[in-house]
Amino acid sequence: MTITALLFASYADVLGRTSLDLTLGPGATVRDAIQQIRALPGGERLPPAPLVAVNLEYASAERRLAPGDELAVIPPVAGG
Amino acid sequence: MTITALLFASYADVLGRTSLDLTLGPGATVRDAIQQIRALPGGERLPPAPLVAVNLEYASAERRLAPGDELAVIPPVAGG
Amino acid sequence: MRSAIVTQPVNAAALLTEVASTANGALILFVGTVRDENDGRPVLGIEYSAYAEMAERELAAIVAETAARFGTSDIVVEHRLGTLELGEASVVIAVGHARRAVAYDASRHLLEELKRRLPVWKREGYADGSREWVDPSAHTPAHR
Amino acid sequence: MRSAIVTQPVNAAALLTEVASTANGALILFVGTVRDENDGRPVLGIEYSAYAEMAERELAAIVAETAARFGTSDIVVEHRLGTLELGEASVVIAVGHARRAVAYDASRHLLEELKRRLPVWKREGYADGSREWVDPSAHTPAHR
Repeated sequence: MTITALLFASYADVLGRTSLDLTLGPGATVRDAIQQIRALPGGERLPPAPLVAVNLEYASAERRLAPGDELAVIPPVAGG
Repeated sequence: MTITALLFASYADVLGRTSLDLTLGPGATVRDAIQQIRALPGGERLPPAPLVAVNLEYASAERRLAPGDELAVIPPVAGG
Repeated sequence: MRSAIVTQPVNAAALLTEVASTANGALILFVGTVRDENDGRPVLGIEYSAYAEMAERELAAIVAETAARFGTSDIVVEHRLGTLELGEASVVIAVGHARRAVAYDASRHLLEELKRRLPVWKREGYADGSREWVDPSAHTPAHR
Repeated sequence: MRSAIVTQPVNAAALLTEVASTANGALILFVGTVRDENDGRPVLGIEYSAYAEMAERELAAIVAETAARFGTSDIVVEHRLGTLELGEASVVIAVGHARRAVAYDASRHLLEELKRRLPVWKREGYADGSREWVDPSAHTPAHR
């Protein structure tokens, strides 16, 4: 299946892009997606378990992904 | 000696006036002044030891008064 | 810093502007307003009176103490006197500080000191036509 | 209650007006502003960016949770994005409540939740021309 991953702020800087498409096997979790992203050039500068959101809501590393999901990798937030 | 006493809010209501002159002996304290005020008609409705200020500053019942002092008898405050 | 006992309506937005500074990361504005109910009784308005000369001195002292304790001179307070209608502001406190937590604490400290020390009194007017001096220190279990 | 992620300057005074009500005895306005220094480094400005769709949802959820927890629907929040100059407001929170203590607590709670949960990032620009993403969770003892 294919899912879209969004990158923001410092994570977008280190990977040189703001989004990418990932191809994952059935039953893949957020953790699997993060491993794939961290294997990309610059991806090693992401933490092993960054904050993530799936379809606009915070999600755990164990969350199973479905085709068409929007995965967002969230750097340390600094609002306010 | 003569000192001026100021009355406010509910205390002015029960005594029917906003100020009065008191004649006190030398060495008189705030407590003596309050006793005199409480002996006036309506004065019994003041507490025995109300909050007071002398010359614009909060003062204790033991504070000695001097001629020309301005004594204010302060009902429970309710600012804000 | 600045404090005043006033008889005209307080311009809360103007006080906020007074404490703004590029050294501040947080501005807190507190506005105390006349509400339509107290201890279960419908309120129509409040008359505020004061021992004005002393209230001015005491308010200035509270502001100076708060400034020293919390480390900011960006503090402005105005307390209004006279007859206020529902929704009108009786007191406005503006505080600016580098840090948000300190700004909140300073604002609240100033408000509590003001309520404890300022020689100001209020008489509420009720829907049944009666009026009463408010004594915040009195226990009124029947109305709780 | 109302919340918004905006790109234009926030009108703090207008937000205060939105939460005014004769049922409220206390209004609290919090204004977070860009200050000229962070951890000892002179700051010239801050760029705010966000995962905008999620930030809007999350901010609305925080407002709804705060309203339920503290018992008031008089809550309005706006968070700004884009390039902000020194002194400009990044976030404005307005809360109205019958009681002052609850109003303060609700305002502060909402601010802390927003800082903890809102997918918003800021990049500070410094006097030496450099820029850095701010990580409030990082320990930087050297700059304390």
